[in-house]
Amino acid sequence: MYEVKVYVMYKESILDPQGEAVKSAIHRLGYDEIQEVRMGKYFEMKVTKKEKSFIEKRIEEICDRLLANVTMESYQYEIMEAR
Amino acid sequence: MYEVKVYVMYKESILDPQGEAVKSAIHRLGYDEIQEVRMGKYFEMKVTKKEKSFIEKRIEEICDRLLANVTMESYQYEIMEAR
Amino acid sequence: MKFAVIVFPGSNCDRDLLWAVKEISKQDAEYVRHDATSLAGYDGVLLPGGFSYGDYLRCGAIARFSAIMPEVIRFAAEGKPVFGTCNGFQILTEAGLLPGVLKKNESLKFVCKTVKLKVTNAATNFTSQYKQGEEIFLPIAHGEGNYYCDAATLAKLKKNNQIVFTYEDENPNGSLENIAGIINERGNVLGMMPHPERAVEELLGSASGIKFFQSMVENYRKVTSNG
Amino acid sequence: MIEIQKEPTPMAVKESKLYQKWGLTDAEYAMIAEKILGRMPNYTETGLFSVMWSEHCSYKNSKPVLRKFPTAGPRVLQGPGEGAGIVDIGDDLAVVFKAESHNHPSAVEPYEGAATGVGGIIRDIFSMGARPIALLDSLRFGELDNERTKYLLEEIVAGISGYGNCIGIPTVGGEVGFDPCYEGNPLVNAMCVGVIAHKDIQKGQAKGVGNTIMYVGAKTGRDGIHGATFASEEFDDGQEQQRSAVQVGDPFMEKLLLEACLELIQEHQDILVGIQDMGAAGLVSSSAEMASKAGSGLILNLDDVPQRESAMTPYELMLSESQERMLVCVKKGSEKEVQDLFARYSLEAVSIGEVTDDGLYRLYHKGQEVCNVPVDALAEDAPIYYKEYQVPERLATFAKLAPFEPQISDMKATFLALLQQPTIASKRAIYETYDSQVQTNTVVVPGSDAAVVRVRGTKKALAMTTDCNARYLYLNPETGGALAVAEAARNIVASGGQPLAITDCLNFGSPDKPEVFWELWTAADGIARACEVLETPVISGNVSLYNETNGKAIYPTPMIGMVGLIEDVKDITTQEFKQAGDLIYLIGETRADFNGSEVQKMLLGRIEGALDAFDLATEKANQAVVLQAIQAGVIQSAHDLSEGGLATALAEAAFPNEVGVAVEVAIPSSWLFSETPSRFVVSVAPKNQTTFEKIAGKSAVCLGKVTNSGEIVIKTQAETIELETETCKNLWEDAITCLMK
Ligand SMILES: Nc1ncnc2c1ncn2[C@@H]1O[C@H](COP(=O)(O)OP(=O)(O)O)[C@@H](O)[C@H]1O
Ligand SMILES: [Mg+2]
Repeated sequence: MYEVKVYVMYKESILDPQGEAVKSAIHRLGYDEIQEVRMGKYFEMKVTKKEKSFIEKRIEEICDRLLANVTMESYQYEIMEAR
Repeated sequence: MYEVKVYVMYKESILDPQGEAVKSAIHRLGYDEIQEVRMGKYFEMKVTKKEKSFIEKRIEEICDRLLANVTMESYQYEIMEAR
Repeated sequence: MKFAVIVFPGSNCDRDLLWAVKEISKQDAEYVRHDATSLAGYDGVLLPGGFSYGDYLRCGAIARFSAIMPEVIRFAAEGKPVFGTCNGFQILTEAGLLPGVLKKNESLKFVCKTVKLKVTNAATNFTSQYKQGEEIFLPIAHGEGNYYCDAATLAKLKKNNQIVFTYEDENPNGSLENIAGIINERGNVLGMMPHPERAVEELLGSASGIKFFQSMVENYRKVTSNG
Repeated sequence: MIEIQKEPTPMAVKESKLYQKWGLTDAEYAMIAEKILGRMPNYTETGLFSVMWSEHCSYKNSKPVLRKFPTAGPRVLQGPGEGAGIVDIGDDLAVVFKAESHNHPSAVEPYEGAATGVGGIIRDIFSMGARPIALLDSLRFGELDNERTKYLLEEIVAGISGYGNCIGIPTVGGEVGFDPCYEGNPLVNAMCVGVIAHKDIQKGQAKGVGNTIMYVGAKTGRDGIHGATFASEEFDDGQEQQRSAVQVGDPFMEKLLLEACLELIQEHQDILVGIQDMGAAGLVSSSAEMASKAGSGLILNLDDVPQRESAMTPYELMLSESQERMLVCVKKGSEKEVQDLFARYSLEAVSIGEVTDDGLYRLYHKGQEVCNVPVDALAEDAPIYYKEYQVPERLATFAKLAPFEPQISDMKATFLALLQQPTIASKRAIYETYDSQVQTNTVVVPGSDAAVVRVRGTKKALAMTTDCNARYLYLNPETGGALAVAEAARNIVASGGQPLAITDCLNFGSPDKPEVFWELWTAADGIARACEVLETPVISGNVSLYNETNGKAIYPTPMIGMVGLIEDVKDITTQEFKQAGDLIYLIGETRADFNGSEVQKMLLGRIEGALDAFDLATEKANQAVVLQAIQAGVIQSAHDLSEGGLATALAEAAFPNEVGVAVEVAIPSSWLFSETPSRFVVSVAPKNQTTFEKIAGKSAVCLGKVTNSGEIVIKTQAETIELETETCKNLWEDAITCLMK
């Protein structure tokens, strides 16, 4: 089995009001060393073991079609062998 | 500067309706190899360079107090030197 | 004119739309389930507001893969009228029938109130009963109605007169250029965040949505009597 | 590898007194073992008894209190006892409503606690067969001067809007109050209103030997295990470990469940025997109640219960409070039909048991019988306690105090400050996050006295409100209880409605304290007295006790939810002044009633003193005048007077259209803030003056006029107070948002 992690974020050019709100809350709590915050979505998946390259292709498809709206979001993923 | 990544997820025992909805959607699209999906939050932060152990303590505090509701969520984080 | 009101799991303004076209505008209208695969016999398609699939991933992101959607896309490609309000608008953008995206409201909060809008293009098949520049009041109720598109898309929207409604006086969600509703280039697919179907009776505070549905019906009559 | 922990033997349960941890007393345990079973209950059985006999499920402490309430009336079709009460509204239609508290879960996890509270009350309504048409909420917080309270407010409101908006039921009204006593123990009460055709009315019953019990909705996890007993325990700052079994709401699932259940009820009457939601104490409470009500027995096969987590024990399966689940009893042989129906909503319906006629409640798990007890013992036979009560000491002190009279040197400044008190300030920032218009029936949205929702297909509409001024109850629970009902009725009447009936949430501290129990006992007397006079029976409700933090109880807070009938939508009335030139009348006498008032709280920093006697006959007469005048079509606006008195009411009526007001009142200035009950401000078009005055007689005094000056001008015996409407409005509207920053 694989464990797959996917991160979806607004593209850099797009304002991230949630991240901004979190940043101000962090500052209100006095943690001034935090300079920037961006907020996104995180998915953990368990995936049946098949050829790695196949899984990669499939995960990429899932991200493109469903998990991210590529007009405004970008994504990254990691595929790991599950222990 | 550091780059910090924080992942926040529901604890295992807790119902994750979002993850469930995404999983069914993935299955409807025919990606049957995806067995489980859990959905959480992801934060990327830029942090002023200070002693690593100090930053670690601070990030943990921020997670406990703000980013995660430890009643029902668990979190992980990574601290990296920014390139 | 016969309307199809598409019902996705989690739609919750489907009844309101049906009421508005059937009881108020006195047109034929039926629910069509998300898992149906045909729109044969319908002259217009309405995508209702609500929370399709709970809006658990992104608004409209899961609904756009419903079995009925390829048929909606085909219907639109034939030049027939397709209208989406609120969640319906979000589904249309996710499905690529309209450009841009709807982000979370700038306040990060859901907002429900009646807002002032300007009809910035009264020459469409959905707005021809309004006067150009007319100010109308329609309810909004959404958490993610903050319209966004890139500069090139915006330029195109402007050039083709595709911005149909804008918020006046106050921008309730942070949307780009106060955009409340847009139409596709061909002029047969319209999406908007406000709810015209919630404004069809004076008793409920406003009737300025009636002309919206009347416009659709009038233009359908014109097309069918000409052809 | 999963390690299966061995359950303690019956003997070990007894000897370790494990049952005590679950809330059963020694005497209760002895009663179960000796009188009911004639043997020691096993681990699972002990667990079932402990939740079923908790206050939350059995009302063992509050039953004697609830017996005081009038519950019958010519229109009542279903009183307390089922999922919700039902009142006839004519045309073969009825209104179904109930309120429920979710205080403890919301204190622990505010978003999910509030959300699941809304989800739970909605299930109570549609399980009766009614389509939910409206939600209301009643909230109490500590003062908005600390981060925790702000966080609680933000998250609780988000939870309510998150659930209600998603499922598509408009949240049309409610109330929010702030007092230090709620700081560690916020109150979250939600009310749901539904409409039903008489023929669709359901009962939660399981009868007919061999009929099938089916489970529908979400899978069972270890959510909220012991939530019911948890709700009956008071809070302690150190109670961190309770925080593991948080229930997460899934409004999308509930929307599917709602539509599927209504289809089953409306179109498959022939095969449906009974339906009930799984609320507190989940599967055990719903199934035991369904069987007990019908005098049947039940066999359940726990292996068939859909499960989200692995290795769940019978105890966990039965006590889990996973949300969005329903139990239905259907005719034997119709299982496939039910499965197909639910499948069309992407839901699974699973047969998990059958009805028997032996009155026994039997559970099987992995081939073993894990429970075999009389079903009535679980659902009916919990002991009833007649608690001791004693008048709280504070009342003796209060009785000795001279009545409070505010010393006000600057009326203008005091008034502006009062308008910004969070309890008085506009709640727009809150209710604007609720979808109040979905279903397109909401005629009066939040912001007026009661919300009004029309009934499609008729000329009728329903007015609804939630009310309770707990400060009055703190000073005098009996009078305060009556005042809460009267205020609710006043709001209904001001909106053009005839009050029909009430529901309630009795939020109190620990009944084990005689002083708290006395508050509950006498508050119920007051509520009962008002309900009798105003002819609004209690048709449903909920009790939430043990609302304490570190041993300190909240104010007695019996929230009253009321629904009224408006026969013709033309009678719908709102609180705002409409037109310059309209005459302004005050109905009801004004006295120096400052004890428990907002102005006392603001100036003294606390409330104290005694309450004046409250005359229900005057209340009823004044309400009758307003309703009669509305129905005669001679009233432009009507607003009841509550916190902040006459001055506040005039301002609130002037705000929406930003009109001016010019009035003269022959009272001392400070009396503008007096909170004498039974009063209304109404406006009347000049052409209707004579008709109105004839109806009102001596109960109404003309104070002056609505103007288009944009100024509120109030002349008292001593001075003239002048304020700009817009300035006042802005301060009033932004106050809560400012405090939240
Ligand atoms: N929590 C809330 N949810 C929805 N509406 C609310 C809430 N709190 C207050 N409101 C609305 O704000 C208006 C004023 O409320 P309130 O001051 O409690 O009125 P009243 O004193 O007449 O009972 C009402 O329309 C009420 O429904
Ligand atoms: Mg009122």
